[in-house]
Amino acid sequence: MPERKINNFVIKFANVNGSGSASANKLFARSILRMGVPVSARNIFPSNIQGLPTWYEVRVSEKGHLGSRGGVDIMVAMNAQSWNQDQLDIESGGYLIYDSSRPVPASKFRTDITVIGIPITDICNREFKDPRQRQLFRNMVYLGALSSLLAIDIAEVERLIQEQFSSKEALVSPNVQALHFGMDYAAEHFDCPIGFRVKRSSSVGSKIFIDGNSAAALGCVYGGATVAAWYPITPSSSLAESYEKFCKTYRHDHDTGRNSFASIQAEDELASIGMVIGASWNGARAFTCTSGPGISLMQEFIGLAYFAEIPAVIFDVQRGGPSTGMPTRTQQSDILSCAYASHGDTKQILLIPSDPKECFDFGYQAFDFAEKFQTPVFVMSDLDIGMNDHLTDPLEWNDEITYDRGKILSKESLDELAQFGRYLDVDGDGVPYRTLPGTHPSKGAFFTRGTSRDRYAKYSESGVDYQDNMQRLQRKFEQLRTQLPAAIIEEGKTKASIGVIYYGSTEPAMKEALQYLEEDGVSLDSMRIRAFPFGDEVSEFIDSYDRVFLVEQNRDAQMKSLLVSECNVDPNRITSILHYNGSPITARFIRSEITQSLDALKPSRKRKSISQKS
Amino acid sequence: MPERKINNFVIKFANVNGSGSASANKLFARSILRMGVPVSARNIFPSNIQGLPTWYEVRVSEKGHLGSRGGVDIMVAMNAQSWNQDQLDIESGGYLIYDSSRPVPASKFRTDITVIGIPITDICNREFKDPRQRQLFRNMVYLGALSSLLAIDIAEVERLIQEQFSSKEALVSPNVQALHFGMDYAAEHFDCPIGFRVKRSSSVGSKIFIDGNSAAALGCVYGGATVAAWYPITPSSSLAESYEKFCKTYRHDHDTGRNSFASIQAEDELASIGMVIGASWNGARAFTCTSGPGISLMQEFIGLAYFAEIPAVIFDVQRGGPSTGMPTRTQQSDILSCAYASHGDTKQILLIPSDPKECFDFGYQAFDFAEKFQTPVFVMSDLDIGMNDHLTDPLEWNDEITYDRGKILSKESLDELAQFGRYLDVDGDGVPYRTLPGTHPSKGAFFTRGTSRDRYAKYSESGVDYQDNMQRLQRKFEQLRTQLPAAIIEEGKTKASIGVIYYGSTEPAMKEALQYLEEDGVSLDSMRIRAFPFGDEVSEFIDSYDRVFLVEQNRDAQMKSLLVSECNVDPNRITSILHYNGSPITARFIRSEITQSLDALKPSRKRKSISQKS
Amino acid sequence: MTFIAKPKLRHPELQRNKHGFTRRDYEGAVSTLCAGCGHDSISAAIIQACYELELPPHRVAKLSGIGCSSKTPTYFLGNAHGFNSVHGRMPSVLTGANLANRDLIYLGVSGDGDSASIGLGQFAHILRRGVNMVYIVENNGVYGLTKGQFSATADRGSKSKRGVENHSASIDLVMLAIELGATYVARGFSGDKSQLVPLIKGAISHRGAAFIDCISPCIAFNNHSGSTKGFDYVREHNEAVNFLDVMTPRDEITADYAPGSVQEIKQHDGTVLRLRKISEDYDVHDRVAAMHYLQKSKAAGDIVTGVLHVDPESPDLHDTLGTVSAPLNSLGKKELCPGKSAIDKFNAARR
Amino acid sequence: MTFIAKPKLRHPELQRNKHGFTRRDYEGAVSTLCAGCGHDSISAAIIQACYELELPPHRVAKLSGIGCSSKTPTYFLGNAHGFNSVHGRMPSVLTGANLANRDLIYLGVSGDGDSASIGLGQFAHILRRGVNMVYIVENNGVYGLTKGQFSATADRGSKSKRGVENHSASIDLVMLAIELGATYVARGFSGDKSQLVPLIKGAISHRGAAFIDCISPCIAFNNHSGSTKGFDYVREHNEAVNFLDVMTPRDEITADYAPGSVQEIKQHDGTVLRLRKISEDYDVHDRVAAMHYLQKSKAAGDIVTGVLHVDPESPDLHDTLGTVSAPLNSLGKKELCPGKSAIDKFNAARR
Ligand SMILES: Cc1ncc(C[n+]2csc(CCOP(=O)(O)OP(=O)(O)O)c2C)c(N)n1
Ligand SMILES: Cc1ncc(C[n+]2csc(CCOP(=O)(O)OP(=O)(O)O)c2C)c(N)n1
Ligand code: SF4
Ligand code: SF4
Ligand SMILES: [Mg+2]
Ligand SMILES: [Mg+2]
Repeated sequence: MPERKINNFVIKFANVNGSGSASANKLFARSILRMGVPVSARNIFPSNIQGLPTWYEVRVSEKGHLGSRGGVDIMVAMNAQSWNQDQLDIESGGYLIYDSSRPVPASKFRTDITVIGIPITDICNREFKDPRQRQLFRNMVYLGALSSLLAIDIAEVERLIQEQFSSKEALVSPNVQALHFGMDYAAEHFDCPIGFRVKRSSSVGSKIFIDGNSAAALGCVYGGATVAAWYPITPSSSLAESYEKFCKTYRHDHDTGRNSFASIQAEDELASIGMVIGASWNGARAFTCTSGPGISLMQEFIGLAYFAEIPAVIFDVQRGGPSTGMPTRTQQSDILSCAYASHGDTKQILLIPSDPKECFDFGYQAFDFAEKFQTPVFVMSDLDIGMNDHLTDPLEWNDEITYDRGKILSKESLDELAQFGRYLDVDGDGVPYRTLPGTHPSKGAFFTRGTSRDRYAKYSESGVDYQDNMQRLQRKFEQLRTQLPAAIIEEGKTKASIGVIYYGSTEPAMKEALQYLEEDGVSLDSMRIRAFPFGDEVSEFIDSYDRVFLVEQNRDAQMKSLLVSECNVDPNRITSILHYNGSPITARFIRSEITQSLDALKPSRKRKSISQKS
Repeated sequence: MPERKINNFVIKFANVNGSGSASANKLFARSILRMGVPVSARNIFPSNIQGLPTWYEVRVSEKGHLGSRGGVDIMVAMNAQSWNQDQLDIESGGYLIYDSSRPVPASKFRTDITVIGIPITDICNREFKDPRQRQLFRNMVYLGALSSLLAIDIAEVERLIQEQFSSKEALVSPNVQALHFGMDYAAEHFDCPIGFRVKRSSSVGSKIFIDGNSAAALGCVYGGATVAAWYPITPSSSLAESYEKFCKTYRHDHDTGRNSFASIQAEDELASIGMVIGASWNGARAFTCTSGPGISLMQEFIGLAYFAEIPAVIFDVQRGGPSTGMPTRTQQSDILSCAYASHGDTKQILLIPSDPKECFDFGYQAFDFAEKFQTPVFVMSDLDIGMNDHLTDPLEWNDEITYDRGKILSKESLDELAQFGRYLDVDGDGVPYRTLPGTHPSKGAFFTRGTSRDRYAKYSESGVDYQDNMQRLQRKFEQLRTQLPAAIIEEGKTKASIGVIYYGSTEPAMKEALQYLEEDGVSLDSMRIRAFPFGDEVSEFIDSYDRVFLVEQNRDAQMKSLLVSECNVDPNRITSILHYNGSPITARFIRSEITQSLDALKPSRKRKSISQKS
Repeated sequence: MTFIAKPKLRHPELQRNKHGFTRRDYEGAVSTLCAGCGHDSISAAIIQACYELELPPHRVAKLSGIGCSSKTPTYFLGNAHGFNSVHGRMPSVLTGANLANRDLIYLGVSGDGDSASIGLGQFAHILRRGVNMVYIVENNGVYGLTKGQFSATADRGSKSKRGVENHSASIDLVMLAIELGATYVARGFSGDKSQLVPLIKGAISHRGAAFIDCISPCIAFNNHSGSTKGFDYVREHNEAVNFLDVMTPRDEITADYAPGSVQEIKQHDGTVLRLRKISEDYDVHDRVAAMHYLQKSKAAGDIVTGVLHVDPESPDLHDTLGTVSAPLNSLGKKELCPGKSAIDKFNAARR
Repeated sequence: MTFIAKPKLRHPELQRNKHGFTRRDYEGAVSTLCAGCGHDSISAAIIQACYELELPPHRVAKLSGIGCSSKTPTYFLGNAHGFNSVHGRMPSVLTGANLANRDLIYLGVSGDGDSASIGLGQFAHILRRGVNMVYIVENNGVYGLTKGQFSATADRGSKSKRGVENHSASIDLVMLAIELGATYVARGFSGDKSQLVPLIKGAISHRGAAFIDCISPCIAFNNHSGSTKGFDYVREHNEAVNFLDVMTPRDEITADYAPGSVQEIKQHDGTVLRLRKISEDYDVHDRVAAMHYLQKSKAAGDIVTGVLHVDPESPDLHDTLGTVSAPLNSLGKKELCPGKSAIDKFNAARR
């Protein structure tokens, strides 16, 4: 049996949503992790509550390739609706595992795959009385069967069940029972383990398994956010819900019953960003989380925050656009509408995490940036990072970290001050001083407004005052860009003349692709952009290569637009690799696009819309 | 007396807003026009209803230079609040005309200008009883005085008064009386005419004097718009109000008392664009008009219209941004937020008129484009064009013009059709066929949605369907760009190696600047962009010059961003000339910036934010 | 959800109405909602109402926002154009559509999240403008599609599935609708089709802004004890004030009732709403008294259902705008364009 | 507008209150509104109310939207922070500010365009959440700043300055406020300062969502005959239901009234609202009865003013959220950050 089938395969569970499969599938992934083998797991779900097809894809990869791979080695086909397509998706030589309770004629099966039937429904009907149990335990039965088939240590699964139901002890034993029914059936009827299998390893190390939204939410807790205002929208709701959950653990005083946080489900996105702005203006750290449609609705308020210089932290968990688009699919297509959010001349800070760990880091750092620079900060996550569990470095916190509240004048400093001017550029860095309401009986009060004003925050229609202010804002952005997380540059094995730029959730696929390309003899240096406005390293990187690829998960090469107009880069030097069908980008795709492009590309001056690849 | 003072000067009226000066000042401008001498007039008004300073600036220019010139030759200082600054604004050798009823010590006057005092209040108090008349007729008195001082034919003024009060006959004679009091006083006390003066000419020709908003509104009437939905906002309200006014003339059946239009003052901008989309979906030609803050609020709906392919016409009468910004000042700073409006991958059509005539033309053409291409169309006007009266070519309409309703299937065509697919690319141009609700009992019905779908408009979460649709949209935009109004290219007198690009209300200042530069020995070819996405001529123009200037009225060089990312142009080849203090750009500014730049500019690769001029 | 498609063959004996349509012609695609969702019953009631009224299905325009409720227009009247717009903004889209063609029947479907939270402003303004339409809120007190958060119609003190209590005052859409000027206001319950179908028929036959608040339990997230929008709770607290019969002009009016127990309201199109009173002191004409009754009942914990207010005489938006009787979308250049001669005059006046 | 700045010198005998402030310390910048604008009288009443209550001016936060009315916070309490936000969205900004620091006094000022059109949703939701604040709508029935278009509070049938009639149903903010759960609701008239000042004082002393609808004629665009928001019209139709005295804990309670003619309401902070009844059958406690009275009066063409509803016992938003008593914006890393040990545990649970 080829070594490459051990700890190296993709298994996909095809279920009906609302049928309780999610927790069983997650148990599956975690049991492999417990055996020390890296996995990545992705939920592919419909915009629906119950009855439509949903999939859970687990990639097992000893080497730690955690991007979506593409293709399926083992399909656990539990949904009649998607049966045909599911079977087609299996790579030749793969396995189909299905519920054989109802006989399926042999002609209905592909012949280039191995078919494994487990009479799951029959087993459940035989062993359980309660109809709900009969339904629910089907998932445990296939999980049991898989442990036999794939050589998963059943003890790990049992331990996980025990941990999961620690508060509902009674549920443990029937679940374990169901597990064993499946395990035993498979062991008896098939040659176990099959070709693909799991072997204990130590590749997971100290890594943790967590979704980006939870990690970002914990970042907000650690970053000292006390006010959350949000409106439900996929795929961002779980960020707010996790924040509330964590706050109930970490911010609830059990003696007094009081909370040191306030989370408000607002009436819509306009209200949620308004609340964030109000709270931040009044000195609390506040955030909202949303997705594309919410970003569109927040545009007016974001312009106010930019112009009146009010901190605000906005998590944009991107999904497929435009409009309602593909609400349960992933994309990186809000780059432009966030970077230049709102009418008039505006520019916004973007932080772009690539995994849950960075969601946590940027989660807490965003509040420092927002307060230090007195401006909105977007954390540009996406559905792939946000809603899927990823194997990621453990979250890190150092108790020396302090909150940088920026230039806020206390009562004492106001007492000493001759004259306070809200929009004076005292330090020459474009960042003015602010005061919080209620601080001082006679000094420091000012009027915040979205209209033009002078340096003392007094309403002014003078073109001179207006321009003075707009230029200070420009200075502020010019200096802050070097203080944001710098792009991460990695060099290929051999001196490369080609560079590749990418960002966000593309990282695991990109890293894997770089490795393949290296194997193909193509060495590339890479740069992962982590923030906008860009630091100097970004244009320097581009300048250093004959040819630069830019990999994005959107149709219109939005990051390229930002790069060429902000870094004065000749767009002809950048070749876009664009993936935007809503599924996470894969190493296979990147490798093949880059390979093809290197074969064919000559420097040309065609219109972007033609020269773009998809 | 130097010839250059005849039919060539700038006069500015400093008034208090709400004091009724506007109509007298407009009479002044029109009387000069009636003498055949070109004028341009600009209202500089505060965001306030009564009591604050307001100015009316009239440029008299035999040569037809109609941009703002900068500087003032004659100041009619009727406002004590702004007196000091007003006097300072007069160019050396100029004139100050003021109300001398209250004595002003000689020390308060500049010595390098000529001061002319008219005891306006005294005259009014002496001649009129009614306090309101005493107040109102002050404006007529200075108008009378000016006719003497500037040699304006009083008969023209009288005729205009007669026309204006044709329905309120009783008002004519006191107005004319007041006029004569002023005229006589000036004639008696001063050496009339003074240096600056008006001389009958024939330079006006067939031109008309009209504001862009009225012209655009008439365009909507001619273009067959039947539904208007809008929300009041400066400087766009008068567009909607003019549309209603014109419709009451042209679309009201006096016999039945019925209207063939519907204009709704919506509850906000989200509702107004929603109504436009609903009406357009249902086959009416519909529009809204707004300004920056409204554009921000409409983002979500605009994305829906782009993605679901629903026509919509949006007039953006731009004002100073960001946020509430400078609501009564002009800017071209919504370019990016319109061109890429909404989250996700989107692209929008922009039409950019440069004067009222083009507001009319693009006003009616916008409906053809919107229906032909089934997508939103923005008409990017601005406060300067929209709210000021401009001397412009007469509006033209040809009765042969028909409405291009685009690909709408009738009941008959549906009867013949085997299968209707809303998003099928039948013609290969990316533009699908649509049907209107209620057309056919059994064929052609479909579900419009903002989510992904297949070619038959059926909900689909398939990445293949999604991508197919997004690529068709891309094809649609690729082909439509050559059908929009092409950029207008004009060549300098001598073969030029330098090009200059500009758009919108910059035109008169640009044309004047080109003439001066030509006189300075600098010949430039120019291109005025009139639409986005750009036609091929735009990149061809840029390619043809060693150096290209791009003149914009915003801080962030927004059109340059569009150009470099959409035309694959090296940004280093384009030098931005940026004016953004809220006042209209002047020829003086452009000339000096270009001159300085030509002296200093070397091709360099600096960051945009540094290299930009302001 | 049943994913097996319904058989395509028509039963030969399916009855046809005057337009030649069978009941099946009023149906739509197969629902993808949760099995047992209240919303599906409302779709069925809409189908039934349109069938009974013998409407030509393609003359209906179905519009909605976003949510499980807003998905339902796909599941009825498959031959009618539908528009699933954006969250909370159906009213403006419907208003625009109505302006473009006054001759279609407009059916707006929305959810409580869609109408009472993000869409409250548009909800209010479409009613006060008197847009001729039927506006149904499928009210389950939660956000179904985003998985069970409280909506603004959740009652104060009611509990979520996870046991969290709602503290904000609840929004009563019926009270708001009457206050804001809707001219036909009713409340129904998806669990009572016999009441709901006539309420919908009455709304369709009404000219003006007709609003129906239809309590529609969410099986997945709001049907537990502690909820005040679950099937059991609503059944227990349901207090119908009247029973409606809708008689179109061609129906024969037969039944005989004791004087005073029946109120007959003639609608603009000749349809007669016959209200058999259940609660003696409820008068649907008297807006002020009706609101008072509703407030008292609400304070007492009752969920009042039935026709709650009707004013059959109010002008609709087209009346107040004075628009021509032909649909605006049917007018062409001939009717709309003032032509060259007018522009010449126009120019002349601006010299 | 008077552009001559007020003399800067303080009159030596200006009385100082317990915080050492004179009346002048409650003033703001010179108004730029039209001379005679109703809004200026409301600013004066706010100044008077804050002065009489002896509030430390800097402990007030003034928030507004966009419009002439929304400009006014510049014209009072110059030592307080102000926030002129965006059109119609003051309520969300105020809610956020209130969450950040529960210890300040929040004063939201808005217009009828700002609150009844674009801002209706936010208006509704801030009230139903019970945010502790005073929310004043300076209601003139028009859009002043954009030059006189009808607003949604313009009465049906009223005429614009140019003679155009309004056809849409008007929005009655007081009715909505009570319906939506505001716990202190009043209506005043900018032309009656003696009534307005105590209404504002009562609102400030109330804990919870206090709303005042203040009719405030627009001199420039809505003070003609045909308007129902002009000075003359309002004076003629004004029907006060009670007269309010606000007695802070240190005021001595002296006057003696006939039993039944006076209602005393103890507010959360110890302040007593003494309502001298003008209309016998008006009970501010009985929400349902109050609404009924208001509806009847409105139908009769009366503009009811006075304190219209008070519930002094309701929890405010911080109560329902159970937030700590210290302002959230005063908490630092010590109180907020779970620290390294917690994260180590957190990581361990995710392996
Ligand atoms: C602008 C925007 N915000 C949020 C969402 C996410 N969203 C989809 S449906 C929904 C709530 C729907 O609730 P409701 O209207 O009550 O419908 P139900 O599902 O309960 O029938 C939300 C918040 C969205 N689609 N668009
Ligand atoms: C988003 C947005 N739309 C429109 C405007 C223009 N605008 C400014 S004030 C105003 C109306 C204000 O009316 P109201 O609130 O009644 O205040 P008033 O001036 O009558 O006191 C409008 C529509 C704006 N500033 N922002
Ligand atoms: S989640 Fe609730 S509202 Fe949505 S379909 Fe299921 S039962 Fe219906
Ligand atoms: S326009 Fe009206 S509301 Fe505005 S300041 Fe003048 S009088 Fe007041
Ligand atoms: Mg709901
Ligand atoms: Mg107003």
